[in-house]
Amino acid sequence: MITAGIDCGSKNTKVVLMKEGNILSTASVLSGFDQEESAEQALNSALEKAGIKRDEVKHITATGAGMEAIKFSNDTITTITADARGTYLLFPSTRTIIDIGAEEGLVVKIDDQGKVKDFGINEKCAAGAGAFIEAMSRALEVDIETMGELSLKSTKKIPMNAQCTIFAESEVVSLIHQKTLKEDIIRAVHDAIADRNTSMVRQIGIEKDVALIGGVANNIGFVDAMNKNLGFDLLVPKDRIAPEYVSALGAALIAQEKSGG
Amino acid sequence: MVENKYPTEPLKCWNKAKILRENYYKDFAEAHEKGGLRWAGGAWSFDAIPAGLGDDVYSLTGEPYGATVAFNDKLALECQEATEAKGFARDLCSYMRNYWGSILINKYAWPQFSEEFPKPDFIWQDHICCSHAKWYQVASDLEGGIPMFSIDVSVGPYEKRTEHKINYIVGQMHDGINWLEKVTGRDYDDELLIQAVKNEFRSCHYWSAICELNKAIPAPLDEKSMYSLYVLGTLRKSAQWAADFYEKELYPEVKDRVERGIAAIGNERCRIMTDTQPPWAFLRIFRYLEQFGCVSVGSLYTFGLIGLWEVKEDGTWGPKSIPDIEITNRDEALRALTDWNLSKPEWQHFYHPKLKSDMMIRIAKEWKLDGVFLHYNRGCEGLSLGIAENRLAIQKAGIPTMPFEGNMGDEREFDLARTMKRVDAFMESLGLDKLKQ
Amino acid sequence: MFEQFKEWYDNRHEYAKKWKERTGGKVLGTFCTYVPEEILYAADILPVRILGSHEPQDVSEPHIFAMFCPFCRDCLAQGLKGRYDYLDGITIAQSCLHIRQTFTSWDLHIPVDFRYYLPHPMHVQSPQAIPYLTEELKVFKKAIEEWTGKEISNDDLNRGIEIMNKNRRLLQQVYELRKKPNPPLTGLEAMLMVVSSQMTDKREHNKALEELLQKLPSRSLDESGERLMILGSEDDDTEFVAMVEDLGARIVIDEHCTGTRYFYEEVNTNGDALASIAERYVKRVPCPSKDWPERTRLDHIIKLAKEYDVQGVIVMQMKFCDPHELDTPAIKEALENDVGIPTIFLEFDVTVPIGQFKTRVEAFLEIIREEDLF
Amino acid sequence: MSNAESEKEYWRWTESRYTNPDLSWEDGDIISAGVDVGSVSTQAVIMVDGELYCYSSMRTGSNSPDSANNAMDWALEGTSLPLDKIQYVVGTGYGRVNVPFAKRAITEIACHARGANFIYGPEIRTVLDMGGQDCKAIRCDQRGKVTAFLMNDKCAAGTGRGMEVFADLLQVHINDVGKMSLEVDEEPEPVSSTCVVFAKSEAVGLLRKGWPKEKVLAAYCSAMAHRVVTLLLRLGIEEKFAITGGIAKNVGVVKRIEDELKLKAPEPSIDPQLAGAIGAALFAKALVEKERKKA
Repeated sequence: MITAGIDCGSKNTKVVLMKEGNILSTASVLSGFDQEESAEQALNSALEKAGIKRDEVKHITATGAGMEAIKFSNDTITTITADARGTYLLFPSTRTIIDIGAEEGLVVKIDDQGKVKDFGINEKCAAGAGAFIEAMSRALEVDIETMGELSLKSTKKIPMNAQCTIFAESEVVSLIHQKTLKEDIIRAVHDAIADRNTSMVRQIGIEKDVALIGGVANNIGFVDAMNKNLGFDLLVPKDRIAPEYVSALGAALIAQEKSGG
Repeated sequence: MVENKYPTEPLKCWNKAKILRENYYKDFAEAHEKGGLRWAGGAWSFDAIPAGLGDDVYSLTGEPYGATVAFNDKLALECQEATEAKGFARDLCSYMRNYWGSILINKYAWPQFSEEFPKPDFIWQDHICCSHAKWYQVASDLEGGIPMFSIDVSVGPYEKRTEHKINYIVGQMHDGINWLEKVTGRDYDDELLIQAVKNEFRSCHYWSAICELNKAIPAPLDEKSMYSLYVLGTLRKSAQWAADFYEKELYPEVKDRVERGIAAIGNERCRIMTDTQPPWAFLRIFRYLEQFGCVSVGSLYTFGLIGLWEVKEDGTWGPKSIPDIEITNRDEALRALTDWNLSKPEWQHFYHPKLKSDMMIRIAKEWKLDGVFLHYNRGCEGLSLGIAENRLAIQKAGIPTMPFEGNMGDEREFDLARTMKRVDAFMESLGLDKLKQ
Repeated sequence: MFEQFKEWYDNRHEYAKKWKERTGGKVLGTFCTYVPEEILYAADILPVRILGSHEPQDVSEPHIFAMFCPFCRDCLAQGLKGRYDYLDGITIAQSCLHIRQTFTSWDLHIPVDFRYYLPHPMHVQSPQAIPYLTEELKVFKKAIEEWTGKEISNDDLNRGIEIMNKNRRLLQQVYELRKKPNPPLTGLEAMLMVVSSQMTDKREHNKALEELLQKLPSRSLDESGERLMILGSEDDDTEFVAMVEDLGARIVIDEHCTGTRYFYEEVNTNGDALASIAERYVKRVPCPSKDWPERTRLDHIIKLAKEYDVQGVIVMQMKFCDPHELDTPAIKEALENDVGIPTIFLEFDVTVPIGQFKTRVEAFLEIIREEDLF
Repeated sequence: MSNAESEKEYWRWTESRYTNPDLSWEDGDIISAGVDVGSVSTQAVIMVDGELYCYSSMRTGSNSPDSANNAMDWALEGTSLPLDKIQYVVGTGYGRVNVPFAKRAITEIACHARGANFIYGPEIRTVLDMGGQDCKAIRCDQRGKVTAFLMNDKCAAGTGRGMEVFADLLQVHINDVGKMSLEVDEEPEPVSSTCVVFAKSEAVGLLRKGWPKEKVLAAYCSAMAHRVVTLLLRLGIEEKFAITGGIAKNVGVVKRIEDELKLKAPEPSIDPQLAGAIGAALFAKALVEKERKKA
């Protein structure tokens, strides 16, 4: 039986198609103003990749910030639960999940059954999230994809003071004025976000293993900063599925249960 | 539409409580017309003491007033921006900023009784939180000078009280009474004081007795309603009308609800408590909880701000017994009043979060709770003091917690949509989804 | 001339560890300047004031809600990171709510042998305050005696008082020199001097001060620029102070609890030692959390501004520090309207955006100077 | 901004330069210049005896000295004035210390007050400068000397940068944002979030609710206006009051500020974004005279 999980993020809409616990295909599109339309597009391209027809999909579960907008989904589930389910499938040893999306970071603690024990959400300030790195990549005129590897070249640790995403930009500009090496600035950016997120995780309490999911997990520079902060290595999805799809994966799994699969 | 598990019915004495509250603000506004006196101070001030000046002395307690302003979001914003324009920081106590704002824009939150903010004749405050005495120091500045007396009660936890600590407070009280006679030109009546002290004993005792009844399943009261009832104690705990209402009307009615199995929420299937003052402009969050069959049975805040408690023979928490003593003079009255107040649950965490964690864990067990909502309240540093440690301790005791940030009196710092999302996730983690309406 | 003080300031932890080895004595971490160090010196204990390190940190969040002041969180972070692992005990004298949490979280999570919360009157303007504090000091003294297993005699107390008083007297003498048209020391040097006195053995610090006072009067620095006062809660932000003085201004006086509020008054020994100590801590220039119903600190600030011939005042507001936030508007008004001294208000965090602050301070100095450009 | 979005640069305001046709530098006595290197824009202004001779206004690059050089070169372009004929250059703004040919740096606060005094006249007592990444409320005397000021650089709401982010989001050109925001029948509730990033997602939410762009812009402009008004109230407003900086050209924000204050800000005769550089150039002139006095 085939099910779909749709994660309507503030920036991207992601879809995962599953069949009996196996991932058939994934797809992602920029979240437009009409989220249902974006979800439709993402779903269709996932169907195309997997070479199956829409009516073969038995159950669709939506999650993420815009889940309410997806009228064609059978039901919805919060990101917290979706993350727990998706991550548990990938790494059953996980007890703490860190999910950093475009605008929001969250931590989920799960037990050995993958059940949610506790969670925390970093709200009110986007400085700890992906949007921060994007703003910085723009200020630095460095391509977002190359931020990660560049920062690993850095040999110097410099602190960032500004809390606000927009003002961190001006701090970055002043660092540039001071002729600071770009890789050092990028590292500082990563360290700043890593600090905010580690303190969010510590607030909930760290229990190993700890997994990192969400788009920002693709940024090796950030992962490195997190690892340094925590003093151990995070589990990051790569082979079976990319980290930004884990919430959608969780939704697809829940869709299977809901439809008795 | 799901069938309700339990019968529900509205509280009979609800309107009475509403009227008592309105009269309080009316009396303050009209005190001078009646030839009486007005004083302002905190909800924790020893209101039994000015009572000795006569029956025509009316008070305005700042915290409940600040909350009243918060209910009116337009007025609240006006007040807050007026204080900010004066150069006061936004992170200060939001009750205090609402109160100052009322002075600055000269608007009373009860325009039906007075358009203008009624200026008090004197300030009678106590001090345990950094903002207590300073609140009225500034208020006096803004009013162009009002005589002020404040009593420091921050002598340490109840369990560690000693003679010299009590002497320090009682000494200030005696000084305060002399001061009251001086600034009002009135003679002080110890009989009225003794009567007020006895009223306060009754108010605090019976409010706790009422909260204790909420141990029952289903809970006869939900916290949202309790807010409108406990408030009387924050207005004038030493008043005859407050004590009588709790002892003779509310307590019997709630007792009767328990006996007849009347529920606050018909579909109760999950019990929680909160912590610190709620974001007053957003009490609908409690209505939202009902969609999950979740009832908040109270909090250390609703139980222990006015209610006093003690451990009974069977080891459980019950209302603190009214002192079985003969009060014959001023000093005895003041000593009894001091000892009584020092046991206030909401005064203990000022010295160590552990004292609060223990009480909260006890409530969670005895009131049979499934979880605890912790309002990280940017509007009140006094009650948010140590809240992070409380969370760790409650978690450790195996009770799920849901922290959320907000502000009791400044809605700019509370995000309803995000908080509801949090609630969804928390309920999901408790295995509860919304009941089909 | 000030190298020794800087050395102490920079290597405070090494100093305390060496002190322990050298003397075999106990080191007690103190929170807030209301802790009566006289009694600690009487018991041959080294009091060290716990301060922050002005680095970003991610360890205090689980313990202290972020709406409380950055200083109290920075201090706790030092403990959680083990930087004070040599402490035998900690003690706090009751003042504001914020620093109290550092003490209680320390108590819960960082093992030390001795912990003492000293209740301290907030109503210092009440006649009841001195007798009450005297009683509390008796209990405190007893607790110390039980901990050290050594009785504290009256002579010990008087010795403790004299050590503290001497330090206060010497610091005062140095501060007197700051009244000169061109003070022989910078604000940064003064800060290092006073703050280091809170983390070293006062007897050693006194020696260093005596040597300093030999040379200092004859020392002459480049012409000082605008004479500034800094005021606020605790402040050991050397980076900021250096930045201000690099702009050509000179900080000539402070009203901080890491500065003058720490050492300004001596203990007047008349009769009972504990009562005399209590009197000093009740009558000292108060922390705003204890300055009510009258705002006695205002007059003191204006007195300092006049004595030190101040041209401008930097109000250094620790973010979220309510007691100070409750006084700031009154202070600004008193300085600007009553005595016509311009002020600038800056909000401080653990780390400061030095670039943004530089622009503000520069613009503030341009208000005071640059008449000839118009 | 995702790269896909940032390719369409709605935020990019038009750069400009100008030469005063009725002025020749040759018969001038004092030739002074001011260069304002802001975090978002850079202006170079050259004055002859305190009169505006020529200027340029362009976007700041990631390197201050270059930005200063480019602005100066462009300002002088088409004029016969060589750089070395300028007797004194004052640098101001974010990169003030990185202006190669400047003899001295003066803060943008002092320069904006002085510039506003030049643009709007000596009766200006309160200046609101809405810059790229901060917002300043300034009180000054009849000479344009600062007497007090307040700055908001904690949050980007109320800054040019914040407005640019919105122009991009709504795909409305930055120059049209203000006008468009006034095309609403009634004023909507201001956006609630102060964080630009969240204000953005709030705006997206409104668009999804089917709000037209102008209504969303109105909600943002009024939030921005309200924010700076609270800053002004904290400083205390004294008439007359004027606005400088890039946002001064945004009628949507300006009108809403005026409505909240019930005060009219005078129409600028010169591009108000030049105020900082003009002030700097006037200070440069004063510094030349000062040197002459000494000599």
